[in-house]
Amino acid sequence: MFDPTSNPPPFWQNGPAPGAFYNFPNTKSGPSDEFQHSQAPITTATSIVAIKYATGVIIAGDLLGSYGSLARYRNCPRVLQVNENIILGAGGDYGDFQYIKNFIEQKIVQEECLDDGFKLKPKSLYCWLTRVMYSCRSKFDPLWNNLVIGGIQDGEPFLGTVDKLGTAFTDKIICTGYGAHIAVPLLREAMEKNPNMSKDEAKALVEKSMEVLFYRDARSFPKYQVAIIDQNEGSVIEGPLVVKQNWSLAHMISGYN
Amino acid sequence: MTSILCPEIPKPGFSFDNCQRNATLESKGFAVPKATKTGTTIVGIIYKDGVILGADTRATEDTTVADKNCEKIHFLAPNMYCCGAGTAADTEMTTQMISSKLELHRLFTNRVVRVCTANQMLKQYLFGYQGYIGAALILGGVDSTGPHLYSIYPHGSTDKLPYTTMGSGSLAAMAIFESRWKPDLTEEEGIQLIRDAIAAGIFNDLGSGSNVDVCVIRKGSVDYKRTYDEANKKGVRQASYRYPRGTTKVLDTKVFTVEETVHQLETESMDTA
Amino acid sequence: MNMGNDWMDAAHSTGTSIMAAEFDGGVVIGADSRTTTGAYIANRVTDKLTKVTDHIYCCRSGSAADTQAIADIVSYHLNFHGMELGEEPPVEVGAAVFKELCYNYRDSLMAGILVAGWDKLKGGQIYSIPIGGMCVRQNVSIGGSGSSYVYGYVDANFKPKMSKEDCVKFVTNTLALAMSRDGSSGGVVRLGIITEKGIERRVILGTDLPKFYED
Amino acid sequence: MSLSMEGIRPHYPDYSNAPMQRHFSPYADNGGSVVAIAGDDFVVIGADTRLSAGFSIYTRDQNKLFPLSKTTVLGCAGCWCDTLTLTRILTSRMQMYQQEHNKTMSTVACAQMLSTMLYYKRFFPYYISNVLVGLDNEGKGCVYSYDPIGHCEKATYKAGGSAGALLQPLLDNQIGLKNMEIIGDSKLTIEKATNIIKDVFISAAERDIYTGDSVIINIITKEGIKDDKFELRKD
Amino acid sequence: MSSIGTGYDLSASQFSPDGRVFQVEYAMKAVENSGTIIGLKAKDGVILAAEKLILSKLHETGTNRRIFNIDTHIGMAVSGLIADARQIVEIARKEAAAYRTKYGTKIPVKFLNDRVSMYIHAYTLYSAIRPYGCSVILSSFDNDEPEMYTIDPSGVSFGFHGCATGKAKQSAKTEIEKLKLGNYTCKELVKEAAKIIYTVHDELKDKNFELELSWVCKDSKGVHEKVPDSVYSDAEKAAKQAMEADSESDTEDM
Amino acid sequence: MSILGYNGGAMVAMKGDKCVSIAADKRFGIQAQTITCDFKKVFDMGPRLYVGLPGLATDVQTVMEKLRFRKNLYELKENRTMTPEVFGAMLSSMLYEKRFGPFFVEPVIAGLHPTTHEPFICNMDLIGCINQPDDFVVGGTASAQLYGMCEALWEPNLGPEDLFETTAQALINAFDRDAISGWGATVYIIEKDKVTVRDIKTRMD
Repeated sequence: MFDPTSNPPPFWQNGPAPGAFYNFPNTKSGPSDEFQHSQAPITTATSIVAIKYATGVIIAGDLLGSYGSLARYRNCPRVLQVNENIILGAGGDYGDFQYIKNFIEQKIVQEECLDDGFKLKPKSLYCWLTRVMYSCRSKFDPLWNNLVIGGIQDGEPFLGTVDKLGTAFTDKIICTGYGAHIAVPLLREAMEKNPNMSKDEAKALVEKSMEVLFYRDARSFPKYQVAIIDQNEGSVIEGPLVVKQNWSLAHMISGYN
Repeated sequence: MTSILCPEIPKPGFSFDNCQRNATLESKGFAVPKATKTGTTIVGIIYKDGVILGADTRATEDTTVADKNCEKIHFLAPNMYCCGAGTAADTEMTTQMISSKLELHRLFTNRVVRVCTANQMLKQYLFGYQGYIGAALILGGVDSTGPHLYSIYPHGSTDKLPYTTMGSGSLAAMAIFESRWKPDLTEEEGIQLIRDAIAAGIFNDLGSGSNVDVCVIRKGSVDYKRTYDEANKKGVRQASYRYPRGTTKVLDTKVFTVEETVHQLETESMDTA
Repeated sequence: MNMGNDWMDAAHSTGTSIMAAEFDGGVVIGADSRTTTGAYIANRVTDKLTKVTDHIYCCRSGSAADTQAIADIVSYHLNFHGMELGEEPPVEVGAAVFKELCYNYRDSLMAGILVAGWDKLKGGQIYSIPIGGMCVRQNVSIGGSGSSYVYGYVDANFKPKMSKEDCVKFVTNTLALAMSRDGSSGGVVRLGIITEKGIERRVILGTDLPKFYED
Repeated sequence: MSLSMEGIRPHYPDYSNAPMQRHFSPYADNGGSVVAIAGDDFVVIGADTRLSAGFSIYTRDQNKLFPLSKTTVLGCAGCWCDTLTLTRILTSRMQMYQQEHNKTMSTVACAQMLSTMLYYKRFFPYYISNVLVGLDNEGKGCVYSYDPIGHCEKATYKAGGSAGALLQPLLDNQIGLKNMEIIGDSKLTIEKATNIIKDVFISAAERDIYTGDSVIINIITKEGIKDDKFELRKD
Repeated sequence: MSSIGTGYDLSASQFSPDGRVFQVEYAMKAVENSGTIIGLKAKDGVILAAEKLILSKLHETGTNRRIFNIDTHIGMAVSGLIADARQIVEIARKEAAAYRTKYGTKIPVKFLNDRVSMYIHAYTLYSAIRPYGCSVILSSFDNDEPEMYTIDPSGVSFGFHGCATGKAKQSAKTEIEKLKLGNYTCKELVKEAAKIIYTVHDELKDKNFELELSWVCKDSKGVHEKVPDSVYSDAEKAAKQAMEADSESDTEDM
Repeated sequence: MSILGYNGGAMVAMKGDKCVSIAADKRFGIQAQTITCDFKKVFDMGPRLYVGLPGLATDVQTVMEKLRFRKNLYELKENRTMTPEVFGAMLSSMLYEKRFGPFFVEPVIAGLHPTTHEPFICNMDLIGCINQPDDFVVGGTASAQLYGMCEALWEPNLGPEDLFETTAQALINAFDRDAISGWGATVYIIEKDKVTVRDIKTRMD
């Protein structure tokens, strides 16, 4: 009934071609049946920073939707609670994200309709999204997103990611976009020193990463949201939080020589 | 004595003799080979008493490691060093050439050359080649006006900063600086910060690897710590693969004996009259 | 091999918001502080206001390498010329030298420059030299990639003969607006107020920038 | 840096009016190497655990060995999204076989099936170097290697993946005993095979940027599959 | 039902000479054979209650439900042939999902009611198919507005304040009419609903039954759900007490 | 395929205990077609100095001539033997001079210092970036295979005899997995007092 991987029918199906009044069946005229695939992201969101700590998972993402280099939409939340067990963050094309969000929500409604006491688990969603993304890429019509799925399953925190090709993996630290280059080194270093981080330590670390990303990623924004899911405390979405900034460095520089 | 193969005195500067031939070959579908690149993480900071430079030691050719322990912090002048990223030959040759120019400049002016002079020489040289010389440099040094740190991009633009990173691991290293750098670090803190930044590049960027080189430049002294930290050790082999002699079938053996050639050079005292 | 990372092969560029405005007694120049390679911020505290002579400054936008080279060359020329004249060359002359370079090498340069300064002949002046190498005097001028977002604001709010502080406020507001909309601009606002007495430099940190509607 | 003169002109995204054409490639090279050695009554397979793309390490801890049955293991390196899909289909095919025939598919049959499955995607192939190992019907170790479109070759040892070219000659020499006039103790034991796998991975980690972090080794005998793990350099 | 079909009752696509469609009437008969369901609209929500008859001693409590979720904000109680009813539930869910995909918001229950009625009605028009042997009650609480509809096998649908179908529909309706529905909140009405189901249950004919209660109201934040366990047990207790009181008064009367 | 692989060829040099080795295959081909099996790629540049030039055959010979000329000129002018380091630097700057129109060779140098007899090996890319490690250097179309072999086989302080076996085995097994190199090989072992040149038996397919 609802196949997230199938293409929508061509726009203005069976309508008259431009300049024509009628469209008779079985006559080839007007736009061909070939479907033009979207090959580039339009309104984009930048990095997602996610980390798994001792008893839960944190996912953070800022609120900016960039249109090329224009900071066009400044209230685009992209971390969400899927259900009590799952949180999700997404970077990349915002339209594709909304599409994915919609069908995840629909999936949750379906599940609630069954009302059998079972709840979607993070690994299932992760696996399912991998299939969705792979199936879209195989049709050369990718969903241009990086998805980060966090949650609690069987009392254990879970963190996994899927990209637009359907490349999926799980790790203790997952960052997408520029975060993969800038935040990951910070998080890996901290994780190595302190493998069993508490929630507060993890939160402070994510906060620091968002600060550094704001300094160095030209598509970032100082307002962000954080989704936290914890074994003991359930899940919340915090924010919008504001990045703490330090610009005192600017006073030290004058000229380029 | 001039031959076609080699003129007696080669013309200075680049030679473009082969360009047309190579372009023809390329147009016939033979890809131009890739030169060794240093994927590289290079960094520099200003600390309380001077400048510290750092670099990893991996050089790559596509996805294979061409050199596991190459030297990326180049000597420019006794008070100045320069880290290089990009095409390995370009960084090597560019710094060598500027180094000799700086030495001439020192002899000419009879002063310790200032860092800004080196910066200006480098940027003008690189700008002249419009980015074709793929050298991204971090120049650090101490002169009469204090410590200075510059980053110089292949197209010839420069930035003067108290901390900077370059190369493919620059983002990883910059993340460390942005979270931990503060003004007036002590030497010990500075070296630690440099090490951490390079290590971030080594471990998170596949183009960077092997060891950490550090160079501390203070007023009047330089401490070049080659292989300051061996971030990664080669694994220990389980077995030795030494072959018993005679394993390889030899078809023909020729032995040339080499005589000890000793040149007796008479030392002549220089005519200083 | 670029491995798909734009920051590894895109050129160093000051995707910028720069601005200059005349006021009663001089000019205010201003710029953001972001230098980008692709979407990576290679320098977040760049100084894009470059001194040419004591009373002539330029705001640089475009390729960092090109504009720095131009500024260096012009600076050399004007200081040399100043020695020949025995006094500082007027702003108009400075602008002419910039234009000459930018026009003659228009096919190989990527530079949009605002030349601003003060001289005793014509007071505060601003010359805009965009890519292509034309040169025109303006009372207020903006440039760089961020400028497209604030032309309306400038037209609506600029008034000739403002007081110095009003003008500073106007420039700060304009740049803050441009920086908040343009991903290639950002960081701090650097200002220079050029009057008869020379230049007064100010920095407005990212945290102290005026706030506008954000949603 | 390419030495060619074209295309080096700087690109200024901020000042460009040209439309940005972003190319979509359905494949990614996620690196990784697989080495397998077969003996008389055992087979050993090892794969590194680094999953990477471009110059980034996605994760340092990704098992690339997929046990398909008690006597069959598949090692995959290459495009990870294809690997995930292929192995998933493969396991379900194994299960279907089990349920339809009430017996586990033999390694030999599995090898043939994999070849067919790969060739089925001849014109949109799975971009993976596969090495399938197991015990054959007589209990002898066997190694099958594949190209991305399903060409299958039976061997006693094989190296594949990003460091395949680096590793294969040493196996030729040490396991295949090629080019040697004097051959010492040629008996291949589990221990010797495991050690050689460890050594070749040490060599590969030195020179191939996509191989590193650690190696997971599976030793398959008639008793079942045994795991071993071995650390490599992390840079 | 005084006359029998005399040949006009073999197809849903045929009227009898006196203008009736017997197949549809038979379908309604099917509904009347099943357990009673009732729906009550309170000022802050809608209660659905079902008398689920238990035919086997081995029945597991909580299964074979007669009240379903259609979307988060919509519930459906069904009576009649349960297999037919499940089909209707499925159709309603698809409709709700399709609406959500297409318009991005929750489906208004009025619209859902129209769609489902049309669907059921379509099955009364053709000779090749038989009408659905079930009636359903749709409940929702959206935008602070309680709404309730019933649809019967003919495809006719009405909005109601209180309604009942199934075996004891008449007596249930009488009971409902005694209530001043507009005055109740959902919390209070749950007990009444339970009482009605207990009252109309015919212990002589059907031995066992299980009470099902659901609500969609302010307290449930507009979500259709089974009433919470505590509310359920309170309601059940109240109903049982009322039954006892009733039987006592009955004996007194005698 | 890059132009460096037009003619094929594999080369390796290793450091041993007071000795160095350099070895190369003997094939000369045009892409997949083999022309001869006695093509010389390693040239002596002094009594204890050898240079191997894998790459485009025409450039191999041109560069060799140029090198020999420059080296002779140096020795005539300076009246001293060229040390391997100087030779390397000379070759490097010669190649870098052609930065924008390079010769398609990736040289390998092996030798002993004329007076101290210190072993020296290095290789460089086609525009003269020197790489001077402590263990071994490789070049040519089978370089990936050679890297793998040498990383496993090389160990410090090999004597001339063992160094020969190691070098030879590394080379043979490596080029057996490369379609465009092989067809015989020559191994040079350079010691203080002698140079041993061995032709070794390999597969000829």
